[in-house]
Amino acid sequence: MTTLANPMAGPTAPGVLPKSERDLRAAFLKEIERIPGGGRLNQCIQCGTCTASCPVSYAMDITPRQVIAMFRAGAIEELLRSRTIWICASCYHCTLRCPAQIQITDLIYALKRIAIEEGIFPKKFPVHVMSETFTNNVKRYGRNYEVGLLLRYFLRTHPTKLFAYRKVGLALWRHGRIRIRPSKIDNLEQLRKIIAKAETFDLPQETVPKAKVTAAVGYESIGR
Amino acid sequence: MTLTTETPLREPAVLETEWRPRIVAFLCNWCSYTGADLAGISRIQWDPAVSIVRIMCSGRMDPTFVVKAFRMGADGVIVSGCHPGDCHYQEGNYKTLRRVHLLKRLIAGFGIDPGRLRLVWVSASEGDQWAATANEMAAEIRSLGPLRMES
Amino acid sequence: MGTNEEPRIGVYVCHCGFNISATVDVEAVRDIAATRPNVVAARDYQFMCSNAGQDLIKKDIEENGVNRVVVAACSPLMHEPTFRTAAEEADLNPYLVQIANIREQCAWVHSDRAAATTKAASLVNGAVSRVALHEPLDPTHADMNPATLVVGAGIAGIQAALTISEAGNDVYLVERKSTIGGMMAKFDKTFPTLDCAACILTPKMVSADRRENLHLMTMAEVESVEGFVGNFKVKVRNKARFVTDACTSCGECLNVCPVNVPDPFNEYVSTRHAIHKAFPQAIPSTFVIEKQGSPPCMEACPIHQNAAGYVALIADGRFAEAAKLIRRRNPLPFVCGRVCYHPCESACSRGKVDDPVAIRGLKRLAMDWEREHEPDPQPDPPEHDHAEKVAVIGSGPAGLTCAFDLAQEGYKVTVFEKHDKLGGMLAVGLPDYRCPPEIVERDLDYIRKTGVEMKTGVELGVDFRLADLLGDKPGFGFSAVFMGLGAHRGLQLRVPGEDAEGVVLGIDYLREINLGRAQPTGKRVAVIGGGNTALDVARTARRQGAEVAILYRRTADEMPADIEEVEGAIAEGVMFDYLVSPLEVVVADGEVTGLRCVDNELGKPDESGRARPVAIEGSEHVRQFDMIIPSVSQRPFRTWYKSSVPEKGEIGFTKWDTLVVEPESLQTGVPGIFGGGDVVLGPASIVEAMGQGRRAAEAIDKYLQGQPLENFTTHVAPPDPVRGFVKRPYEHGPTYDQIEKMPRARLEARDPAARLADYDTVDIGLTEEQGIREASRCLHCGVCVECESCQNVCPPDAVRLDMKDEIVELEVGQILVSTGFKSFDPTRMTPYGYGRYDNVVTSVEFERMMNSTGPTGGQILCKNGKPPRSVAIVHCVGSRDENYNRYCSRVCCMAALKFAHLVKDRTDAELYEFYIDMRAFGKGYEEFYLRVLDEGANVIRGKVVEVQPARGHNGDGHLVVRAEDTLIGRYREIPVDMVVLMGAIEPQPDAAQVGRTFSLSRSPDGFFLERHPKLDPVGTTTDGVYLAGCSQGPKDIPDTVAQAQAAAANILAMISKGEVIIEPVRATVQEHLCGGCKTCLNLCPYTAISFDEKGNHAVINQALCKGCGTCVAACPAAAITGAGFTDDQILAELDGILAPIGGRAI
Amino acid sequence: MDKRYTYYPGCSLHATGIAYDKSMRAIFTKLGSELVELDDWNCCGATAYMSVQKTVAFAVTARNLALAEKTGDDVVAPCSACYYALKHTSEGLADNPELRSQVDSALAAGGLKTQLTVAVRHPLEVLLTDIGIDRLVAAQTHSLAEFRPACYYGCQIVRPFGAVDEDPELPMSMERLFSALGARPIDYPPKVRCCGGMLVATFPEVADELGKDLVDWAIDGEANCIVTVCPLCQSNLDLMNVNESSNGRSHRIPVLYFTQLIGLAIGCTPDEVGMQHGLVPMSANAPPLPNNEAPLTITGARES
Repeated sequence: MTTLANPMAGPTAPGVLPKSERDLRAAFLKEIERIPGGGRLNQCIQCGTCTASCPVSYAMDITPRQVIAMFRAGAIEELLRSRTIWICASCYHCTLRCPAQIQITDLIYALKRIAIEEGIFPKKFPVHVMSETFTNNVKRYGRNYEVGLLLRYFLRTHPTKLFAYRKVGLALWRHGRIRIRPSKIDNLEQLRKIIAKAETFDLPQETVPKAKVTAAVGYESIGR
Repeated sequence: MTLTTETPLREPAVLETEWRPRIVAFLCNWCSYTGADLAGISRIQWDPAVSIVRIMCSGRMDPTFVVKAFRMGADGVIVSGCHPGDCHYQEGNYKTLRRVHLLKRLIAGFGIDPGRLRLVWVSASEGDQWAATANEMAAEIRSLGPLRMES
Repeated sequence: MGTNEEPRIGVYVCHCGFNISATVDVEAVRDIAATRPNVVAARDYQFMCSNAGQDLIKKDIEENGVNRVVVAACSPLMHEPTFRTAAEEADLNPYLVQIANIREQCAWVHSDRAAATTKAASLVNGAVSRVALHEPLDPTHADMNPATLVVGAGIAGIQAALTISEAGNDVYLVERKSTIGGMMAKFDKTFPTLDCAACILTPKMVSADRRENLHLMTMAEVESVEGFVGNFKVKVRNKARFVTDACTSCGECLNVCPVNVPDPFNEYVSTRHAIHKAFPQAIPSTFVIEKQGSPPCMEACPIHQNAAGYVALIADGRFAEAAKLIRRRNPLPFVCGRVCYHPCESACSRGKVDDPVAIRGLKRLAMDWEREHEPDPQPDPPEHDHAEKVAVIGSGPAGLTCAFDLAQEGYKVTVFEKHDKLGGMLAVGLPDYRCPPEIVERDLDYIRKTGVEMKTGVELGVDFRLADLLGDKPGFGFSAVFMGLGAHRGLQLRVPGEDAEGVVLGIDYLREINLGRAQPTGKRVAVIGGGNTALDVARTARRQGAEVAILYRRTADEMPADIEEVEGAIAEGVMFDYLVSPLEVVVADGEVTGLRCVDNELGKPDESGRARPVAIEGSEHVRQFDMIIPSVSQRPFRTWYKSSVPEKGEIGFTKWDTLVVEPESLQTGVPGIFGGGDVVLGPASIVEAMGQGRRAAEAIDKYLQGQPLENFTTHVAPPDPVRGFVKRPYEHGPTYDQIEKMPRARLEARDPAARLADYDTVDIGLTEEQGIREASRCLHCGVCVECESCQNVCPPDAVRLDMKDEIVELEVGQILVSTGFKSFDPTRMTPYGYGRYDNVVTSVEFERMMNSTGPTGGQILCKNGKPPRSVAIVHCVGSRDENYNRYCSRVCCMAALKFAHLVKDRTDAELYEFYIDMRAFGKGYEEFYLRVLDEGANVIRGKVVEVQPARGHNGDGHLVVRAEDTLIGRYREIPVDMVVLMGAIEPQPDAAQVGRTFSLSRSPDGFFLERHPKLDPVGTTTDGVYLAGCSQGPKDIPDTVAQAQAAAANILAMISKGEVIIEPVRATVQEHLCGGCKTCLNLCPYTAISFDEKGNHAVINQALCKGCGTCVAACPAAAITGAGFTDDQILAELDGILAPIGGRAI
Repeated sequence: MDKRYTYYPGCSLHATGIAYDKSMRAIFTKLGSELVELDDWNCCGATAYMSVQKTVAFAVTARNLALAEKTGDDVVAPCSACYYALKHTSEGLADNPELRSQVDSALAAGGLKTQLTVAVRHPLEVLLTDIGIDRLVAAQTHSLAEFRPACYYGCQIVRPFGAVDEDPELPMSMERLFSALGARPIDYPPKVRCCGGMLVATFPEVADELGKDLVDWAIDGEANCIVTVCPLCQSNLDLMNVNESSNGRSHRIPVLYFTQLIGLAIGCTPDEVGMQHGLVPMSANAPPLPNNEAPLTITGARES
């Protein structure tokens, strides 16, 4: 468990957050505006229902409850540097139970989008590559293609880890559950046009510098 | 800080320059007026275009009040009483229901959009309901524009 | 102040600190107001409601000649009385004051300063225009009735009632439960002082009981409230307690009541009897019987047999009592135990779980037990002795029941039977294997003991005539006659060849065999029909050695015969052929050789709702039989009827030959002659006929006693008997699908081959063990089973099972509503596992567990009887949660700390408190919190989200609670043995209904709304109605008692004042304008308007008028004025509001 | 004979979830309902897309809804993630006019248009409501008496929409269904706890931990199989059978799709419902049901 509190986080002068934090806050508030009921965030009473309902909170360095507390404290950057938002398996249990009816899962999606846009990630932590690889797959074939997805993901992140998957791959192969060639949709052109148009509505993409991604390798640090 | 007719007047702070919608609302004393007070106590904001006239029961709402209100310059009229079955006077609100029904047809005959008259039920605990009603009505009247009565 | 005086208006604009002035430019409003006509003074002030503010007004009235006042401030509901009083003090009529609400309806709800100021100015304009037209009014006065109604007898109601009655006033304390004491009576200790709840509550309960002018009304509910402050008229329903005040609380009844149901007082954790007292110190100490209506089995029975009663007694092994109970309402118990078609079983709630209780089999068991153990049962001697003689014609079930009931009533009854055997259809219509003669004889024997005389071989129309009976020939001279002639005439098929030899009607066939006469039976017999008679015929013919086929025109599903009969017939080798209709009896040489038939298919439903059989074209065929027994239906004989009874009336018949009778009294066209059973109903069942016999007996009694033939009390089974309750048998018990299934006892049948050799009964009855087991399947769905055991043992004879609810009317001046709360039902929060895991309990259950009168005698124990090793207490269950209740329940933190202390005190368990925020706000509360911390409670800041059993073999049945320990930011799973859920305080489920009854508003959380949250926390918007306790919002005992005392003080103040001021807002008719159209008459909900025919105008009774103004609005001639709200005043206000706000131009 | 549905298999059902695809088609055919695969469907975007671009995520999914509107039949999506994404898109667009207009213009770029008129449904709900337990029982030919399934619902069919079961915290629909078919479902408290399938590649340790816990609950509860409604859950739990045990106990247990078990009950062969694709063979059998007891009635011999 890493320590949370950077004593220097939060306002630097009375009522003034550092510029970077202000920008993140603005980006976050803009994102949650698009989530129905996003404003309910303010109603959080810090009861920890989200953390306790979360099947993976034990593996997080910041609990879901603390995500909201850190937003309030003006420590979004620190938050984005934690593993928390990437461990979320979007199981929606927190959203279902939250006594303040906060859309926590959707807030975490919003944070993931900001992290990708701003290029702020935990150290040695390439998980977001998974999402990106996935979307590239869709652009390329119109469908997801499990083998390709995993191959690409591991090649971009942790090639040696692939070795560990050989047993699994073999078992699935034997039982007829692996498809070697990607399945493509017929009207790929149409899908690409739709994606291209839709992209213009999402927040301006400051693409993550390639170097930042490829340099980040390894994720052994996860544990209880 | 006192002022009598003898002291000279200051220039009024507020001067009307453009059209502001004027909506009068007849609210029964027991449910709706209390409900509107609750909106106030809860600081739920609603549109200042709406002004409230208190009557004891929505059943007191004489149809001529509505017609005269339009003639006096109101752009819209709201009538609000207790929910059916909850009337402080047992059944005044049912009478209102029937009257407003007829009134809508009547004002339509005068060339007034029936949307300018609205009947709602607001209980003493429904401050948010009252605020929503006032806001919806104000939005509606704004979209309809000023009422121009045919003489 | 005269009305013709020129108005001189003073306008006073309040800043209300910053409340108004922050949004509204108060000075501008003042300045604009000053420009309005007739305004002679316009001022603003920080707080107009303060003394200094009021003095401004008074001074202007006294010194500046102001004679109309407008105050622009908060809502009139808040300070209108204040300013009116100020005016009055300055000698100005208080109704010349008008309030402009610029706070709640302006400053607080708008943020745009310009717009808010404009609006405030408009509102003041309106008030100024209006007040100019105000006229002085004088309020009227009415006497204050000092009697007070207190609704709900928890600690709040008791406390207030004691205080008010102490001052010498009558108080009616109405409580819907059987005891006063409310929720507090369930508690063990109270926080923070740890007083024993009972020790401080019961003395108050006892005083409430003893005080002469405090009238306790338990098991009572207010049905309606009329009138207004000072003079309310209240209707209260006193629910039947079924035990009178004579009860000495000795508890003898507890030893005999066979019913156990979950005990609501112990939160359904333990059980109690149907007759009970909630807890030992309950007040009043009179016992009470819980009934959920009548048991459905009893309702469904035409003779209202207490089936549930004897079933419960059998389950208890009390066979003798069961038999006795059966006999009280059933003159033919042996017969019914074998051949009744048991509508009780169709209605039985157990059928919703698996199969109905075998009620008929149990009745047979009880009666067989009696036959074995009680050779000579004796009926009770009749209470009365009447000289009148009654004739009963026909000894079937209807006639016997009528005779029995009348004999028990003390009449002299003679039964006339045309056959040589008594019993009617029982003797001649039912084969012996179903209804053995010795069984019928045993029932007849008992009936004879009541003094009924029975004559056989005498036939109406042959040996005597109807007129003879009522005449004074020797041996006759009856005062009334019951005709239970039955329906013994079989119907023919109406097909060709039916009169051939070898065609015998089913009913005739059975009669001949039953009477032992020579009746040949063929070798191959066709029985036509699908009712019980057809089955009886077929099975009888089998016993006569024939091969038998039943031909029925529909399918097995539509067959009306009892399923037991069909099964028996199949076992005995009767063949069934469905969807066949006979067309012609084939006759050769005068003898039957076969039957020409046609096949059917099912078509659209007919009037009876059953599918109509439709012949299939070309399917005609012949089947070979040597005997045909049509058994389709029966009708009564009419051959006895020669002429009417002279000068008395006409006996009428329907087209089906049945008697025409009055539906209620069963009297025929001739007074004193009644009819019932098959002769009225057509072929029906035994028990339906008995029901009619019973009703006729009641009618005959009324007739002979000269009473009108109405208001009958004998039971009539509803046409569609209720099948138990909707979801669960007991209001608070498990649902039908939660009840464990248990197979129904099957009566063993003798081997079919042996059965065909004789006419002995087919079924072998239940053994005692089987019977007890079967009877224990009863769900006691009516709670009290009406077995009458308690009634039989009660030393002071206090039990009255037929007690009815009654309505009492009270007149009171004021009402206090203290109806309490409901504890949150945690089954709504599935993850907590309440109801699924044994040791997850609610806070109230935990209170009972710790109480020495509770289910564990005050010990904290898990379900397995062991003390817990670790206990988790979960705060905020259903409160502070948008999904359930938004509000904080306020008392749970402290109650939870109290639990923590008691757990620490009484067990060695580790204790965990899971809280979100610890609310220890009261006197001594924080100190108590610290004390509990000191005692070693583990407090974890975090909401529990889930309780699960420990997985598999790792666990020893303990539970795991999951929460985030938010102070260390870590997810935790803590193993515990017991979880206590601190459920929210919620409004009573019927709060909406109660609110309507007393004209109370409710806040968004559902609790009753006080008049003002700070300044009037006990009043309501309805004058004379007050609130106290948790019905107004969650609160603890000290706050509840304080509020109750406050309410009592308010009530006493009003009583001391002795009169109430009635607002002069009233309607009056200006007679000269009234056109006499009477439109207003029907509009007034208080019937205050009458019509003066002489003067041709409406008149309004000022005492009844409440000033709603509906009539004012409706009067086409504008002849009715509403004081305080005249048309002119309202229109002036409108005009003022709508006038443009601007410069001096105004 | 019955209703027709638009079938949206999603990417997994063409690969790791092949048994789900087979059993879906087999039982719908057997029950007389028609599944018509959506022509040229594209990936639903699952949840991964939502992390990257919001509007694109909605637009990609909306293309499928637009295509489905050509027939207007209800869309049946067996994969929980697809079900969620399609439903989330359908409801999200209906609630949010701004997003709707953006997605509309994106679709227009591809010459498509959506009115959001088709309903998005999960096969479990379709089987329970459109077909109903009674009809499934009536169609039963084989006994499930040997099956003691742990019914596992996972996340996205019960959350956040909760359209499949009354109580998202304690769904019972599969238990009711399989009890009616004669199986003996075990009490399975973690039935709605996430399996971590999403994290198999990114956080294998976490996924492994969650999967093992679910399998251990099933084994400790004496289940002889786990029944799932989602290809991701099935794969993740099935893979527990491959990985070495890290806590010294066996995690071997067959993991089935609910459609496979239904298929066995209504007379599909094990091959037809893809039993061969499971990593651990199912040991329990579904023998044919004995014929009903002889009917109650005896019909008299007919002579003419």
